[in-house]
Amino acid sequence: MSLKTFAGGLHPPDSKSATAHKPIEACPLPEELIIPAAQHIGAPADICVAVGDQVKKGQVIATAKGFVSVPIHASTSGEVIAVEPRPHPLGRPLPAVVIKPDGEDAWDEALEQHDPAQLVGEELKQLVLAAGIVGMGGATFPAHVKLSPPEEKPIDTLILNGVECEPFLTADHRLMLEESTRVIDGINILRKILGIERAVIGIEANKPDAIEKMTAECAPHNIEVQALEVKYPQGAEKQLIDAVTGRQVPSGGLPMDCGVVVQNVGTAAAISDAVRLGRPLVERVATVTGPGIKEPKNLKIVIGTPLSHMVEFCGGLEGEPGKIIMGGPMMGQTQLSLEVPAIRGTSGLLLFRKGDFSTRPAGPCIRCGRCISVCPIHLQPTTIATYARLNLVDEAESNNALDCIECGCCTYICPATLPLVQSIRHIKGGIMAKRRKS
Amino acid sequence: MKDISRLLIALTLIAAGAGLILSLVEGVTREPIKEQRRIQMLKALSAVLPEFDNSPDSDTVVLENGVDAKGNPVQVIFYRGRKGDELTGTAFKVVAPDGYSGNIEVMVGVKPDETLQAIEILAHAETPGLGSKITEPWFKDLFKSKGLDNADWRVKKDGGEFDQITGATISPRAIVGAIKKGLTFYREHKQEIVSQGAAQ
Amino acid sequence: MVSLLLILISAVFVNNFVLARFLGICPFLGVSKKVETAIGMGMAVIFVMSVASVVTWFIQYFILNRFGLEYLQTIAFILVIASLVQLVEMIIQKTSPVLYQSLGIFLPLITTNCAVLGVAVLSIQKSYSFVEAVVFALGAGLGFTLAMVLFAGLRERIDLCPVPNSFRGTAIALVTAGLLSLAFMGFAGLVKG
Amino acid sequence: MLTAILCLGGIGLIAAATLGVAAKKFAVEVDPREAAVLEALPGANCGACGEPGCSGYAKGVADGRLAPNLCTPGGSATIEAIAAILGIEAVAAEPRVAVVLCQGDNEKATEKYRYLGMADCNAAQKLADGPKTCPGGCLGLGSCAAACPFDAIEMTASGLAVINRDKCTGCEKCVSVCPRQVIVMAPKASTTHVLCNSRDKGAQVRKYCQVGCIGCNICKKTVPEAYQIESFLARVEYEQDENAAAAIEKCPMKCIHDFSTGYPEGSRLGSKKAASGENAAA
Amino acid sequence: MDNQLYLSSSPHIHSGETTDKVMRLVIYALLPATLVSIYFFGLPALGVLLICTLGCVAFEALSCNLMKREQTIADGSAALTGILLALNLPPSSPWWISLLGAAIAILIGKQVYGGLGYNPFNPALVARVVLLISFPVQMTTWTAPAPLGSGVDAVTAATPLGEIKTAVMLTGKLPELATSGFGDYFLGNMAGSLGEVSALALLLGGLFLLYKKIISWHTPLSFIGTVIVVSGIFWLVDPAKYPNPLFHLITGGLILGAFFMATDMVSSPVTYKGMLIFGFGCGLLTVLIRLFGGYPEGVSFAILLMNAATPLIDRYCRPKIYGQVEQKA
Amino acid sequence: MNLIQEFSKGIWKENAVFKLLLGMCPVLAVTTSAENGLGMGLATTFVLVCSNIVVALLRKLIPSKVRIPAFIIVIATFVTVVQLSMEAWVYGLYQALGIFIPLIVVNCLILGRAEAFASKNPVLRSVFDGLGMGLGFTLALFILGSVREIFGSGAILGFNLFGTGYQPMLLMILPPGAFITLGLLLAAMNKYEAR
Ligand SMILES: Cc1cc2nc3c(=O)[nH]c(=O)nc-3n(C[C@H](O)[C@H](O)[C@H](O)COP(=O)(O)O)c2cc1C
Ligand SMILES: Cc1cc2nc3c(=O)[nH]c(=O)nc-3n(C[C@H](O)[C@H](O)[C@H](O)COP(=O)(O)O)c2cc1C
Ligand SMILES: Cc1cc2nc3c(=O)[nH]c(=O)nc-3n(C[C@H](O)[C@H](O)[C@H](O)COP(=O)(O)O)c2cc1C
Ligand SMILES: Cc1cc2nc3c(=O)[nH]c(=O)nc-3n(C[C@H](O)[C@H](O)[C@H](O)CO)c2cc1C
Ligand code: SF4
Ligand code: SF4
Ligand code: SF4
Ligand code: SF4
Ligand code: FES
Repeated sequence: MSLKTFAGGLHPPDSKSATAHKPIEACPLPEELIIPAAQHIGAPADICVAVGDQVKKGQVIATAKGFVSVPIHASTSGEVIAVEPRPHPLGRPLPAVVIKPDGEDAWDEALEQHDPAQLVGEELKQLVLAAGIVGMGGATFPAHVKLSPPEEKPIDTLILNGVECEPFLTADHRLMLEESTRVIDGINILRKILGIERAVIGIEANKPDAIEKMTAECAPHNIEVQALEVKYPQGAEKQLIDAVTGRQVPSGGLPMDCGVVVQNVGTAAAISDAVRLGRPLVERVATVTGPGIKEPKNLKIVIGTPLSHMVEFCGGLEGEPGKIIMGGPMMGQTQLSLEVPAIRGTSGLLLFRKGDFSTRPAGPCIRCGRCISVCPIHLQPTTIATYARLNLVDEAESNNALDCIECGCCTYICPATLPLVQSIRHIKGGIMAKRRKS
Repeated sequence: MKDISRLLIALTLIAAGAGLILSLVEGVTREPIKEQRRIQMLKALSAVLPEFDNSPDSDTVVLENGVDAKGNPVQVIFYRGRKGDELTGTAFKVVAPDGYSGNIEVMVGVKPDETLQAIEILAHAETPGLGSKITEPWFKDLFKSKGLDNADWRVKKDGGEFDQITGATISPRAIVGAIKKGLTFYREHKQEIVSQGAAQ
Repeated sequence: MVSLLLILISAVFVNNFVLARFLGICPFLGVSKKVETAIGMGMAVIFVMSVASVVTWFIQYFILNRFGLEYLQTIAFILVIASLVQLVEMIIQKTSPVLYQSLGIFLPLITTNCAVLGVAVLSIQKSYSFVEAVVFALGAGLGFTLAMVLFAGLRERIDLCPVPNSFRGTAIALVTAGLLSLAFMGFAGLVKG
Repeated sequence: MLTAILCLGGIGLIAAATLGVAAKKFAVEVDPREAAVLEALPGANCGACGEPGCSGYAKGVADGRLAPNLCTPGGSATIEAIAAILGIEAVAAEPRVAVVLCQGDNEKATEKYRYLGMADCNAAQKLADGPKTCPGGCLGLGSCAAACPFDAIEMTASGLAVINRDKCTGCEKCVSVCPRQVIVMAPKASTTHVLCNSRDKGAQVRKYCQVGCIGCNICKKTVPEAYQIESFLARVEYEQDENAAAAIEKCPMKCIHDFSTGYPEGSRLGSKKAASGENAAA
Repeated sequence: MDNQLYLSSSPHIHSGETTDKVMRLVIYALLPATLVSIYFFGLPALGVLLICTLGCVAFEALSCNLMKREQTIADGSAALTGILLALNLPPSSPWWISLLGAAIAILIGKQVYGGLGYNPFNPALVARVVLLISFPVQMTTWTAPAPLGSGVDAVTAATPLGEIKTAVMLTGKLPELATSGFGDYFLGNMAGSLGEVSALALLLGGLFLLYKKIISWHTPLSFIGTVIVVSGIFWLVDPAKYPNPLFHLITGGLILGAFFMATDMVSSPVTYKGMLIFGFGCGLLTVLIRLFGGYPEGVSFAILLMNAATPLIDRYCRPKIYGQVEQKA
Repeated sequence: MNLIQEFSKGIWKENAVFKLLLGMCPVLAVTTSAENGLGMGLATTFVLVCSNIVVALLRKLIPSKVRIPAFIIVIATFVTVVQLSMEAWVYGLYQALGIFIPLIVVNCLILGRAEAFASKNPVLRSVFDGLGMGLGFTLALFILGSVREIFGSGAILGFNLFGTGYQPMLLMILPPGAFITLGLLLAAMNKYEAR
């Protein structure tokens, strides 16, 4: 079978061997859980508990505010010991509910189980919303929004993102191997909500075991499995759609503009739990890895677990940390300390020591064109970054800065070690500000 | 309509005034300019002709020498210098079409014995500092007393006897070739050139 | 035919009006900050040069030469060119706003562009025939446009460079024009004359 | 001679006639202001303004798209004339200059983390609110210097923006670009400033900055009318600051500074100023 | 306070390919050609190489000092410019020509624009052409190769291209050397600039660069391909007057230009399509100048002219971005 | 502004070449030697002063609609006078300056001064303005011409400076040299002024 892919992109060393073969381990509960109200794209949820309240696992502790928002749930049972700003992955203290676990980890009895066969699409979608399901692929976009395409945009294909093209991360890989039933069940629910038949799981060819397993198990459900060339950012929505369907999402548009909805495999698994067990999204799989960690592992963690706790469970630090990265090395965000909690979008924790990453100062662009040749959107990153440096908003806009998916390919390859993505992100902010003004 | 007529009058008057002034100035300068041009001509002629006491610029013979690229006949003017009644030399212009950049115009002066008195570069567009060295005296002096029979009309590089200019062989080569052609033409038509209208 | 082609090539490349003959430097330096503007200016120059060379050719051969008024060449030409440009500008402005936006706005600048007068005077000096004069004017205009557009491209790029303070602005533009003209030296000798 | 007069006069006549007729026939409505500006311009059509000819520039100025000071041949007279036509107000009554209210450079203030990336304060600010521990301090990456159209801001070697008060025209570009609001506009006549922008409590400030204002009230006690303290940060009352300088010596953190005596120690401008001062004396 | 934790924007890993590494690899790729030139032209060639390279580095250091900018000699680009400049000079160049060339390349060609990455024209070629135009005598005085140890004295000789140009001007016909001796030319046994001579050594270096992905094939291929096609057409029209494509290929600076100078990324287009156009323009201009121009060799001018067109090429060769087709439809 | 200032501003502060960048064509074209630069500069100055006088005299009489053509005629008249006189009395220079003599007409400097200054000021002021501007222009041409001649021919005003060992740098007297030299001169001036 020939492997499908997209134009552009590159091959960073995938560095997955440390954890690819390690089964998912459950990480024990920490002393205290820090559950921020802002864990998804869109408006942060409204906190609805107070200090001293006793909560059950899965109980709503913050309610959705607006359409593009989801509720947040307690991820274990215990006492609310604080409601205050706490360090957040975004880099500054933000409102959070701090729960002291009572050790029982008791689920909220009010949660109902459902049989998806008995429900219609709309009811299922409400369950997805109530369970606080957001995209687990990293963008944490509320899933019910994606599942509500307007009438005039018919959907014909559901793509499941099992690519996991980020180096180091193996969470989705392990999930597909170990929890394929939940994933497939989630896919079936998603198909029902969308009212479509066609579903494709895209998996990069560097996970042959996952491809094999999913192919075998999907066959009875009429779900296609598509092996994809190993190339970053194969897992990015637009590139995945291009590779699987040959369609391109229009510039400035959404996947539904070309009849596709993309969900991460983890999202599918979470949806299965939300419907069958009525369980909201309170835990996820994350890879803890990198040269700065003693025993890299794939963990099942509850939302709100401080990173330091995860590190401890993985044998502690190896040397002095130089960079604490939440997520993968290409798209992840650096953290100020290990005291921040893992949130719904935390697909991994990556620790680098000083020397494991480049601290080379940026030189001038030598116009080598590499950034252009690797950009999966076919932008000219160097041009946009130059305009960004000089704050030329209009020029950057006319060079399609807003189309950049911030995949990081350009920065990775740039011999001048220019912070291209950062510059582009910076000017994107400028463009948005300008648009808001006018 | 009024401002248009004002406009008309103003511009016409100014233009006419300019015409007036200019025609006056032209009147004043007409003779000096003619004189200048004549002096330029005579300067070139006296540089290449042996001593004379007539006005060679008015003692001329015009011959046709082939046609140019567009098919028009090419006229060669021969200026004759005399001392007393004696013909001391004939000057004419040769054009070297194969210079480094464009035509090189050379005035040559031929003694009655068909050897050169001297040459003068009238116009050229050769590279300053390179080909333009053809205007230097040492180069022009190379041609003194050279004739068809006493010289090998090629530059040294091509086996002849004329020094080339270092790094710029093309310009001398063009000149040597053109003068050789001119001398040949002179020899062929010597009779007409010397005798025609000799009476005046 | 071949000679016409040679006149054209010579005027565009070998003896480029701006880079080798130094005509029309003011607009070359002034209106070359953006490529679009440079293209517009170039088109306007091509147009005016062609028209002006036609008119001045007739004036020279049918009026000045006939009455022995060669010395009035400069004044007659410039008067005609200035009025012509103004006339064309007015007509275009009235009849085609679109054309005016893309071309007309450049016209006033052309009055004092010595390249236009230069073309007219040069084609008389070189005793070009009527057709040759027109081709020459066209070539001169094209050469002007070529130089101008290349230069505008370079300047747009230089605008983004951290040029040392003392070179900012005109100084670096002139150095760049020099290097452009250096490159054009490569055409030397391509056509003689 | 007559032919010359006739010919040239004739050409003149024809030219004038066609132009006159054409002007009537092809008359186009123009913005009167544009016409007035055009009138005020030298009409050299030299292109120095970057526009295609004077009329293009006149249009741009009348539309407000272009600044009125781009015509080099015209000089200041033209600029004034244009300003008069457009009714643009002359320079503001009281000249104001920008002041960077921070002295905490790399040596005197601590960093939260080491920043790697684009040399732009706004970009750095997006990473965990900037590398400087002090939430109000200058980040030293020079966004303001890059934005200043008059080259009035210099970055010191140790990472602090310093404003050249002679070059600053008070355009406020730097104020709008600084992510930390550490630049303020103040009357040029007011030379005494509290160079700190931290609203944290004194104890906290001491932890991260050697020259930060701790809100100890000493300055206010010394010159009560000239100082005002809000959220642990002293500010000079620019309306009544004649005696503000009297508190400089008293400030325990040495964060009050008088620019009339030169620039703060350690800034490049400071040394430059001193040098030219020597020249003046010699 | 000594804070060891770094924060930065993503991504957090890097390919490890850096500017100085790129420059270093190009210098390695030029080693065979420099060695061959030293073999054929001996000490004078070594002298030219040393003066140009050291000169460029020194002027780079000087200008950084003058402009109070960070020192940039470590990135290797100045040294590379120096080597390439040397390869573009005749072995007999006097020391002051080499030194002046280095100054022009670095100061006028590069630093006035802000240094590495900003110069619109190829600095080494700017210097070469300035020298060629300013000092045509010295710059067109060539020596015949006198291989090391052969004991032969250096004698002046003409380059094959120069010789055919003179011959065609003189006789309208090609001399014999245009149809024979190709083996010698290929190895570098002919008169010419240091780096013009050995097509073989240069090809080795060029292939190394291609293999290392420092350069892409687009520019060299379209450059050389265009030269072959265009010169081939002329050759077919009149083989007595126009040399055959192979001659064009292995004499003169074509290989050096196509692999090392037209590929200077700073002064050439950034997109593949742009590179193809760039190479085509270089090839066409090279042949036209060689066959009809005043100069026997046209590679330098062709590249400089296309350098001038580079901003325009870049402007009109923007890649079509992902998702833009549908939007229009 | 008194007359002296009117005169002196053109020499440096508002120098036509270095500051205003007007009339660039002759500046670049004829400065292959100091002598040519001087000649061109003086010719331009003459035309400038004369046209300033006439324009200042006529400024009240000329309707504004035909202002420009009228000024151009005035200028062209003086240019032709210069042209004819040079041909009559300084033939060598006439040949060296070539086509750039008639092109004085379109020198933006002259029309610019006529429009910007002479048409708004009385005669005497206009004379001083013209003189200042013209001499400033001449100075610039002379400087540029000298630099180019010194490096390009190793001579100044025809006197050989360096002896025969010196290799003149031909580029300087060719077109690229004109642009580059002026660019470098401007940069040097910027540097000087920024001190
Ligand atoms: C403001 C906004 C609105 C969106 N609306 C929709 C939507 O209506 N339907 C949909 O399928 N996806 C929608 N998306 C989700 C995006 O298509 C995409 O899945 C999400 O931004 C995460 O993608 P990423 O992880 O590739 O960045 C929206 C995203 C944003 C930011
Ligand atoms: C550069 C880039 C790489 C991505 N890689 C992956 C990936 O490997 N796996 C994945 O599930 N999502 C990845 N995403 C996110 C997807 O674009 C998309 O948001 C997600 O698959 C949508 O599913 P979700 O909403 O269920 O998370 C990536 C996004 C970007 C921009
Ligand atoms: C810029 C330049 C200008 C040149 N100008 C001339 C010239 O005017 N006349 C000339 O004969 N050769 C000129 N040449 C040299 C010719 O190209 C050719 O190399 C030379 O004439 C061959 O002569 P040689 O055998 O003495 O080297 C010029 C060369 C260059 C590079
Ligand atoms: C493939 C390649 C080719 C290069 N070619 C040249 C060249 O021809 N001339 C030159 O001066 N520098 C060259 N450089 C070096 C560098 O790009 C040059 O110094 C910059 O142009 C200076 O900004 C080259 C570099 C690379 C990587
Ligand atoms: S420009 Fe944006 S989309 Fe393109 S490679 Fe860079 S980060 Fe990725
Ligand atoms: S990869 Fe870096 S050096 Fe190369 S063109 Fe892009 S920004 Fe410039
Ligand atoms: S004053 Fe503001 S903009 Fe300027 S360097 Fe400091 S933080 Fe940045
Ligand atoms: S940006 Fe404006 S206000 Fe700020 S320092 Fe510069 S001139 Fe002054
Ligand atoms: S002098 Fe201004 S365009 Fe020539």
